[in-house]
Amino acid sequence: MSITWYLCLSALVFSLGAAGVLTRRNPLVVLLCLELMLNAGNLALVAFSRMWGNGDGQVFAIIVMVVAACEVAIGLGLVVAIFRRRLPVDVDELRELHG
Amino acid sequence: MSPTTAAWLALAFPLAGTIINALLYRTGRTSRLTGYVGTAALALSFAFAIVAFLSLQGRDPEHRQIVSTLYDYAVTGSIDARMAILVDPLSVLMLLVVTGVSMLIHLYSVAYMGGDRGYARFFAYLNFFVFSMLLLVLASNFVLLVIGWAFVTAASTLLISFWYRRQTATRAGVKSFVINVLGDIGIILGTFFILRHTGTLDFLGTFAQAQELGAQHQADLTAGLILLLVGAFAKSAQIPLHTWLPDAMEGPTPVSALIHAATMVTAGVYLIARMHPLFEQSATAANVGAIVGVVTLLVAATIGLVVTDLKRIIAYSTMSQIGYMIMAVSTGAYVAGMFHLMTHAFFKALLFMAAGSVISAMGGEQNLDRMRGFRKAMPFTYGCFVIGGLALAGIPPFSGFFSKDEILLVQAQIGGWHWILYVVGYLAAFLTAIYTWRMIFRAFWGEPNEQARELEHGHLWHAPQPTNPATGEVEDTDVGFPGPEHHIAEREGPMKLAMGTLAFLATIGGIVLIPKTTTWLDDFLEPTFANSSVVHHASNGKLWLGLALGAALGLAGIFIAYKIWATGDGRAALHLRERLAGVHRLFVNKWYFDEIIGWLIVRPASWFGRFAQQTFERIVVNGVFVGGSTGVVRAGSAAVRALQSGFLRAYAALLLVGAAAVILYFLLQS
Amino acid sequence: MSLPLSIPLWLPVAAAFAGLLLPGVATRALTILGAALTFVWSLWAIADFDRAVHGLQNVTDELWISQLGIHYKLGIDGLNLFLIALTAFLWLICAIWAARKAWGTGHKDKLFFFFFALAESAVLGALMAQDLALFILFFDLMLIPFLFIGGIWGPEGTRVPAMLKLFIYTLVGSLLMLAAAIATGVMAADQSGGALSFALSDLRQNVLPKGSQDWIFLFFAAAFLVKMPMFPLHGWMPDGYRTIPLPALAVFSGVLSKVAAYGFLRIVVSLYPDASVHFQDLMLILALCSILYGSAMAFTTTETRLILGYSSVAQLGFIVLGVFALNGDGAQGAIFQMINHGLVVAPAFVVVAYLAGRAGGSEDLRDMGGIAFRAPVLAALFLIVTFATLAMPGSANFAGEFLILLGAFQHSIAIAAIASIGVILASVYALRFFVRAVQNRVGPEVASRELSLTEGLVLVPLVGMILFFAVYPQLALHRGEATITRSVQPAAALIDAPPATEASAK
Amino acid sequence: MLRDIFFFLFAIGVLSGAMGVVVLRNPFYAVLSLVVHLLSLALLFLLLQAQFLAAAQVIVYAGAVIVLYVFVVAYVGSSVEPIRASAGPGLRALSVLFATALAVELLIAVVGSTLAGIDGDGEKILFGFGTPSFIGELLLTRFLFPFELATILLLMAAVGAVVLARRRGGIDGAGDVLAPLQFGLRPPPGTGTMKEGVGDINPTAELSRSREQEAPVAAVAPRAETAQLDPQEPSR
Amino acid sequence: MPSLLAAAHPLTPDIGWAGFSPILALLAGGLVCLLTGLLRSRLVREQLVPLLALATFGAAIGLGIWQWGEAKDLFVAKGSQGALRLDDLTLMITFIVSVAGIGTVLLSWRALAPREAAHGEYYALLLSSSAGMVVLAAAQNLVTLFLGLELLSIPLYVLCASEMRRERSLESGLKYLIIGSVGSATMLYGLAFIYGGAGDTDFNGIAAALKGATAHDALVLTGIGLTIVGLAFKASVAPFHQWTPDVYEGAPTPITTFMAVATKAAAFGVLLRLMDVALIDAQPDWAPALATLAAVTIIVGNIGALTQSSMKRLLAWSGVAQAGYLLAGVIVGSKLGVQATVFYLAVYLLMNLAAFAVIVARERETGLGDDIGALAGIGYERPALAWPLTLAMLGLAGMPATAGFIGKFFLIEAAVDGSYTWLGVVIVIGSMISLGYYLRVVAAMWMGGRAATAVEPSATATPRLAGADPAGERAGFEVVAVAVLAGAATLFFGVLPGPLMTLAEDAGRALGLL
Repeated sequence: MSITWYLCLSALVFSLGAAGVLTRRNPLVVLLCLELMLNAGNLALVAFSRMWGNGDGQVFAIIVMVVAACEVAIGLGLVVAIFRRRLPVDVDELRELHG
Repeated sequence: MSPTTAAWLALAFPLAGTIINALLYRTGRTSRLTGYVGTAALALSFAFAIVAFLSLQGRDPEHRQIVSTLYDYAVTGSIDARMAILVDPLSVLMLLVVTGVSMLIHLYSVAYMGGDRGYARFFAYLNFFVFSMLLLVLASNFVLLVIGWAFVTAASTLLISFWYRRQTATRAGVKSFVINVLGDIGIILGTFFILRHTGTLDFLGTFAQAQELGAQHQADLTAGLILLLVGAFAKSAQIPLHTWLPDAMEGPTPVSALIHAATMVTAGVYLIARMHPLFEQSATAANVGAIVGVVTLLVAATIGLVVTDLKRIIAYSTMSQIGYMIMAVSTGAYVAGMFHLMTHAFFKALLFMAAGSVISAMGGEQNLDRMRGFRKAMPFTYGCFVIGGLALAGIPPFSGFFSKDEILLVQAQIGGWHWILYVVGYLAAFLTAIYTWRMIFRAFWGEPNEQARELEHGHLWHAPQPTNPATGEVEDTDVGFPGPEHHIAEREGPMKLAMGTLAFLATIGGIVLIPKTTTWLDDFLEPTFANSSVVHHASNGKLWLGLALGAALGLAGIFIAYKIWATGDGRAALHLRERLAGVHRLFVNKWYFDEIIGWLIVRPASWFGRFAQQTFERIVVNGVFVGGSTGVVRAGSAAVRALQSGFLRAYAALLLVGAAAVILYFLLQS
Repeated sequence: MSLPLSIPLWLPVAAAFAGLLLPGVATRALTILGAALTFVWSLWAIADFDRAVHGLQNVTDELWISQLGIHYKLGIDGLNLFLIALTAFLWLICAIWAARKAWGTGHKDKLFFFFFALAESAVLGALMAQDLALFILFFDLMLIPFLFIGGIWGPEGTRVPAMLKLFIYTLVGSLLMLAAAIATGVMAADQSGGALSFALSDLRQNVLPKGSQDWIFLFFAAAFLVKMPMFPLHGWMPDGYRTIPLPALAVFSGVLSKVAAYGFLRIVVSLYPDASVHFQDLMLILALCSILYGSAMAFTTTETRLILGYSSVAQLGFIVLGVFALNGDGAQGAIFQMINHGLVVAPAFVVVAYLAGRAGGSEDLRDMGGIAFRAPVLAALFLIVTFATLAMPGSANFAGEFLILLGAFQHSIAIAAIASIGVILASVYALRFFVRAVQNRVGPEVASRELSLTEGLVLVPLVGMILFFAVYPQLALHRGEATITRSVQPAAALIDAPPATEASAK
Repeated sequence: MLRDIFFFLFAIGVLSGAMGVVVLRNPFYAVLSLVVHLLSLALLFLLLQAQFLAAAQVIVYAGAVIVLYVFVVAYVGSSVEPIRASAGPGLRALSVLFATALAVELLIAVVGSTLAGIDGDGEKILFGFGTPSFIGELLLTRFLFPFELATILLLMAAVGAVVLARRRGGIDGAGDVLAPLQFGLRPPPGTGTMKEGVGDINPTAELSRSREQEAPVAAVAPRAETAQLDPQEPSR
Repeated sequence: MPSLLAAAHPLTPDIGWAGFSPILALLAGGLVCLLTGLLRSRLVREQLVPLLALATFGAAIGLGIWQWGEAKDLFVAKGSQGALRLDDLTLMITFIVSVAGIGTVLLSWRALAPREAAHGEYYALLLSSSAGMVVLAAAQNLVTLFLGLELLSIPLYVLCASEMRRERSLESGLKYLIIGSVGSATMLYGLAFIYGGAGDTDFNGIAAALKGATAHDALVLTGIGLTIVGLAFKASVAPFHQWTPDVYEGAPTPITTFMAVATKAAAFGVLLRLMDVALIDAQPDWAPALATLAAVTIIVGNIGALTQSSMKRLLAWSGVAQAGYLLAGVIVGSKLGVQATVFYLAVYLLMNLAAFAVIVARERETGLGDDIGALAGIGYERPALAWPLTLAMLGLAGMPATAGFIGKFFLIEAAVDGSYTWLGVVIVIGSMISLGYYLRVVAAMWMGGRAATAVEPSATATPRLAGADPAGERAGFEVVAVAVLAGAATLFFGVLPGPLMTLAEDAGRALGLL
């Protein structure tokens, strides 16, 4: 199976994640979609790592996982804080700031 | 004393008078101090003019053209304008005429303006005018000439709108100024045409190259001279730039006498005479001058026949007479032109002074229709008027007789189409006699009117409420007007003295150049016109024919006037008016020049102003340039803000669209 | 031996700044003192000016920002000598004028004088600068104080939009000029292979290729034409003129617009001769439009400030005409006319202020009239100003206009002829102003008062200066001749001898 | 050959998991769908010789992170996203279009690439590629700094999460009036009780009901700010 | 002992502690603050912790000065370039970030946000974010770059939301997080592609690999594109700028200050290093794209700012526009460009610090928040605030005699020098538009009628907990000091830019460009 296939798969996942961010209104789900985008990146990294036969990509992917975890932590923290403030948990309702 | 020193001093005194009078503006209403200061300045100036004359006479004929430079005025690049005067017979003649006549008019004004609240101002202006006129006359280069030219315009404007609370006066002032600025432009542009090839602004330097100029740059020379003529026409009220002169009669009568009759308006004549070396190189330009002159003299005479404002009649007459002079100097009859200039200064100033006296007696009223029978009430004035009238009508042996015939004689001499000028000149002379005497008969003959009767009983008539004769508007008496205090020659020594002197001069002025008898003027001016290529030798036959014709036509004119107005109560004129209604309308409306100029120039200009103010400024300058650009920016701003909707997902969408666009670009690059 | 130029340059603002820190009326006194010392210096500079030296004199040249190639280079030559003196003179007089009024309380009052003096230093800097970047810096800087002056002390309500309009509009041009200037410096350095330098003397060594010159020229023209202002880029002018207080407006109109015209000669024509020749006709036509349009507007408006404003548009049209005649006569006339117009328009604004003071505060022509009788001295002084404004022969303005028209005439007879219509129109609006302001019937609210002594203190020196130059214009013409002629020389040479390529192309 | 089959199998898992995340309305299901995605991805990693990564993926992601998600979903309430078009641009179709365009572009980039190794199965690799020791050595040598920095990042994320999710605000200013603690009483709604967690109580509905009675008690009325800020709200 | 250790572990990378010290100081300072914040004493928490943070920033600057002029790779392991690069560019960014940090600490001193978030945590996050910025600027490895970016962002997400009782603060945090994560993910994807193309994550390796045809490979270029998008996002380049106004407005003002200047500096630091070192051979490909983005950014930023009445929003839009100006320095890929960018970043820091300090002061003094109305009439009431803000606005508009003029001059010069004259023209067009809003602020201060303090604070003040900072107080000494110092520096460097210019020159030389 050539690397191209992996990359194509990764591209599809990335786009799916992007579509999710654009269409979903629940911040939790938006965060999930962001995970998808990061995972697409991971897949590409690992595929390239395999392609070049060096470990940089894999290490990069590990770091990305860490980052993803951090983003999730903060994101969920925010969601909780928003929920606590009794604000709607909906990205479309949060538009006090505009213009 | 050298002639130039004397000329500088003659120039300096009026200026000193101006300054002193300006500083004396606070002198009381009854003080005639400033009047005498002004007159004294002119007297001194006249004295030095005589000194200059004598001193010049004392020199060799070859050395009678002297330039004296005070300092560099603007010597840079391709111009060399110096503060320098040219003293030669021509300028000295003008110096004498101007200072002499001015002195008398100053004297006249001392009394005539006695009641005016702007007395000091008047004399300051008047002195300034003389200074300017002398500057014009003495200028040794084009720049100084233009400066003097413009200064007299300014002085004239100030004096026309002397009673500046009258809107008619200020309007007339502006009109005269603007038309004369047009003349200035003409001279400036004309100068450029000449300067372009000569490389100097100096008169003598230019004249020295006149031959080459005519030979090599005929077109430029002609263009330049015609532009100079525009200046001359504007200043000398020649058609079509004459319309300011009748309006200028808004000024006090001494002003009309000095500026608009005797001196300033003849500047155009002087200019052409001064430029004769150039005009002789360009027949076209000279012909233009001659034709305009002749047209003016006829048209002005016809208008003079029908106008009823006393001063305006004299003003049109002035135009007409200057037409003679312009015609003369344009056809090479320099001496004749200058001769007529001089005699005209005498008799026309006299006429204006006399008219001023009558107007005073009328309480400021200038309408001829209202005047009647002042003969007994104002014998001195009447006498002066008659002398002036005889001179103007060209009755021998009064001065006008000789000078006018001299001009027309030259036309006959040249022959060809100049015969037309000759004929028209005599026709106009005939008309001149008619309208001049129409004035005299109507104002002085017949049953005395209310004002005249009152004067006969020993006191001057005053209007219960002074009004502006032109509009009927009630006067604003603050700044003075021919107002509560009028002064007539019969009661004022200075006026009498001035008028008497002028009457004398008007009578005997012709003595300087009587055909076959005296050639004083010819001899005197000889050095200036020495290089003139145009030399006229009149045959005896033409000479006598002309003299006889002139006298006959003058007398005929007077006779007709007598028949109609002195004995016939003007009914014949009314009859004629009905018969020739169209012609009369044309004359009364001054050949519609004001209207034509209004249509051609004033209206488009004011339309353009209104268009700019109301439309262009708003729509283009503020609309397109300011509003347009800010509008675009504002619209953009609104769009950007609309995009900034606050919806997170929209932001993400734009981000991805941007990303997609960037990728697309890079894909295309690969 | 002469004073470093930096001293007179910074003296005004330094003095005013010291005044800002001191209590009480010190600001006024120090501002006037600073302006006075600068003026005295400028007189001495005129006396000291060596006509034999053709280049710059009294040069200060230091590398200011070496990385950007910007020099702190100042110098005097015939081009700017009298403009500097004019600036110093007008500022001194207007500072005295301003000192007669209260400009608010406490800090606010002092601020006025600070801004006023800052403007003087900036203008002097723009005139003295011999480095392109430095020129632009000062050119933009000089507008800032006026933004504040108009914005703070203008009429309530309209002042902010008006000043913003003025500022932005004029800076639009300036900023384009900035880009063009930088391009000039960089391209010149590329061409010569040498170090980057914005010093004008260095830039002059490398004439840019024709194509680059063209757009650079247009950008510079945009800056200068707006600042002057020239038709049709004068949209900011009416609002701006209505807003800026008169003492500041007098110097604004008298000097700032001249700096732009001066920029044409100092920079554009000498650095971009090819483009100047290329766009000569465009500029001349714009100049003609300005003359005619400005005059037409001036004789139809009744706002006295705007009469002067539009007359300035027309006058600046003449100046541009002189500059772009691209010959010595025109350029010299232009420079001389800059001085004259400054000397004329400043007293005109003084007169406007005095007239408005007598017409119940109204600056509208319709509310004026008839004061000449009770205020003859004022009227007489105004008359002199009027005659100078309309460039009556005998005034220095005439000498300037004569040279300009002569320059234009040498280029094209038609253009000179059309331009001369402007002279006629000038007489119309100037006289109309005079007649309606001091003659005719007395206006409804008018209280005629003679010029007071303190009022005279401001107006008389200005009129005196007009008369002086009327009698002896040679003073300025003589000193400027060599440098001014040289500044247009490259362009003039191009006109006289068209490039061979063009000739062969035909 | 076998690898190809596995690839397609796992790829289907990855895609369907991803699709599920994007499409499923209930956040809880979306989370579960993500698990499928992540596990499939881990298997793909195995195919790519990234054993350690695969393991980490399963443990860190499918384990820890997902648990976190589940907790929060449970806490916030797994309300089904409303069907109605959102108040926003609501251009769902447009979003899909954008995403499709993006996908097409990326695919073109991948397919159009002429890189040497991209069409192969990859370089020959040494034994031990992708093993923990291989990764570990890299992390301690070449990537020592990123490795260390990651710890800081995690620490800061933890701190941040604490700051955000902490029950009480950090304010201890003197001027504040704190709401009296309500021992033994029903905790205020929306504060994450178990009842809410399992969905017995709809906190949003609860909120609106309890707002009136709470307002005088709480130091600050919720959402009061909007009401009070409005007058000064700059006109936009 | 170190020698022994090194001998024992030949693979241990050469860390280069001296060069690492500024970053280390920031990281360690963050931990110290975090731990100190756990102490109970209020005095310690509210006074000592900020002091510690100040000391940390001070130490970072001090260490940076110590290391000035050095150029070395850090964490060099066998066969790799090293994760970080310490050179004058890094240090310049360190200075900028640290000065911004000091300003932020001072502005936060009596603000609400640290109290809400707890002081220890607040300053620890601030310091670690600063460390992330320096790492980002120093990164010469894709992994380090990504981590630096995240270390920068994640604390900022929290800090933005730190005034949790304010809905807008939370909203800004969430928006920043989500959009930021999209940006991060996009960039990650791009980095992955670059790695895929080059087979290496070190910048040198990438530069070496991307020669010839590889540089034009679709995959690589797509990677570059996606990376540009990610970095452009951080630098608020249009059309990836939309978070900026919302987040700036919603975040606590001191944090906005920090984001406005420090984030931008870091983002441009990495842009310079990545584009002008690693991807320099692809410059003909990416430069036009970036130039187009820059032009769009300048226009969009400026017209977006035009009608704003919130000062923070206005400055956010202005920041967008300024990012466009700054891009010019990156695009040309020359030494001059780097210098111009660095110089402008420093100048931008000063101007924005002054502006935000005044906003903070007025937020506390009036009840109007960051509305432009809060500035009305302060010209006469509070000249110490009005002058700095005036100078800042004039400087941002590029008026002469302020450092902004020199900075803009420098940028345009760089653009023209790099044959991007048209971009220089766009910069000036943008500046023209920008006058429309900068001057409005100046007008509000000096040319309005009534002073804002006339508004009765109690009547309209935002409730203390719900709104921003407590209103009606006289702003603290430190806020005014920040404003005055930054304003004075704006003026000073406008007249005598020499010192700053020298720094920028050294920094520009660091990348080894022509």
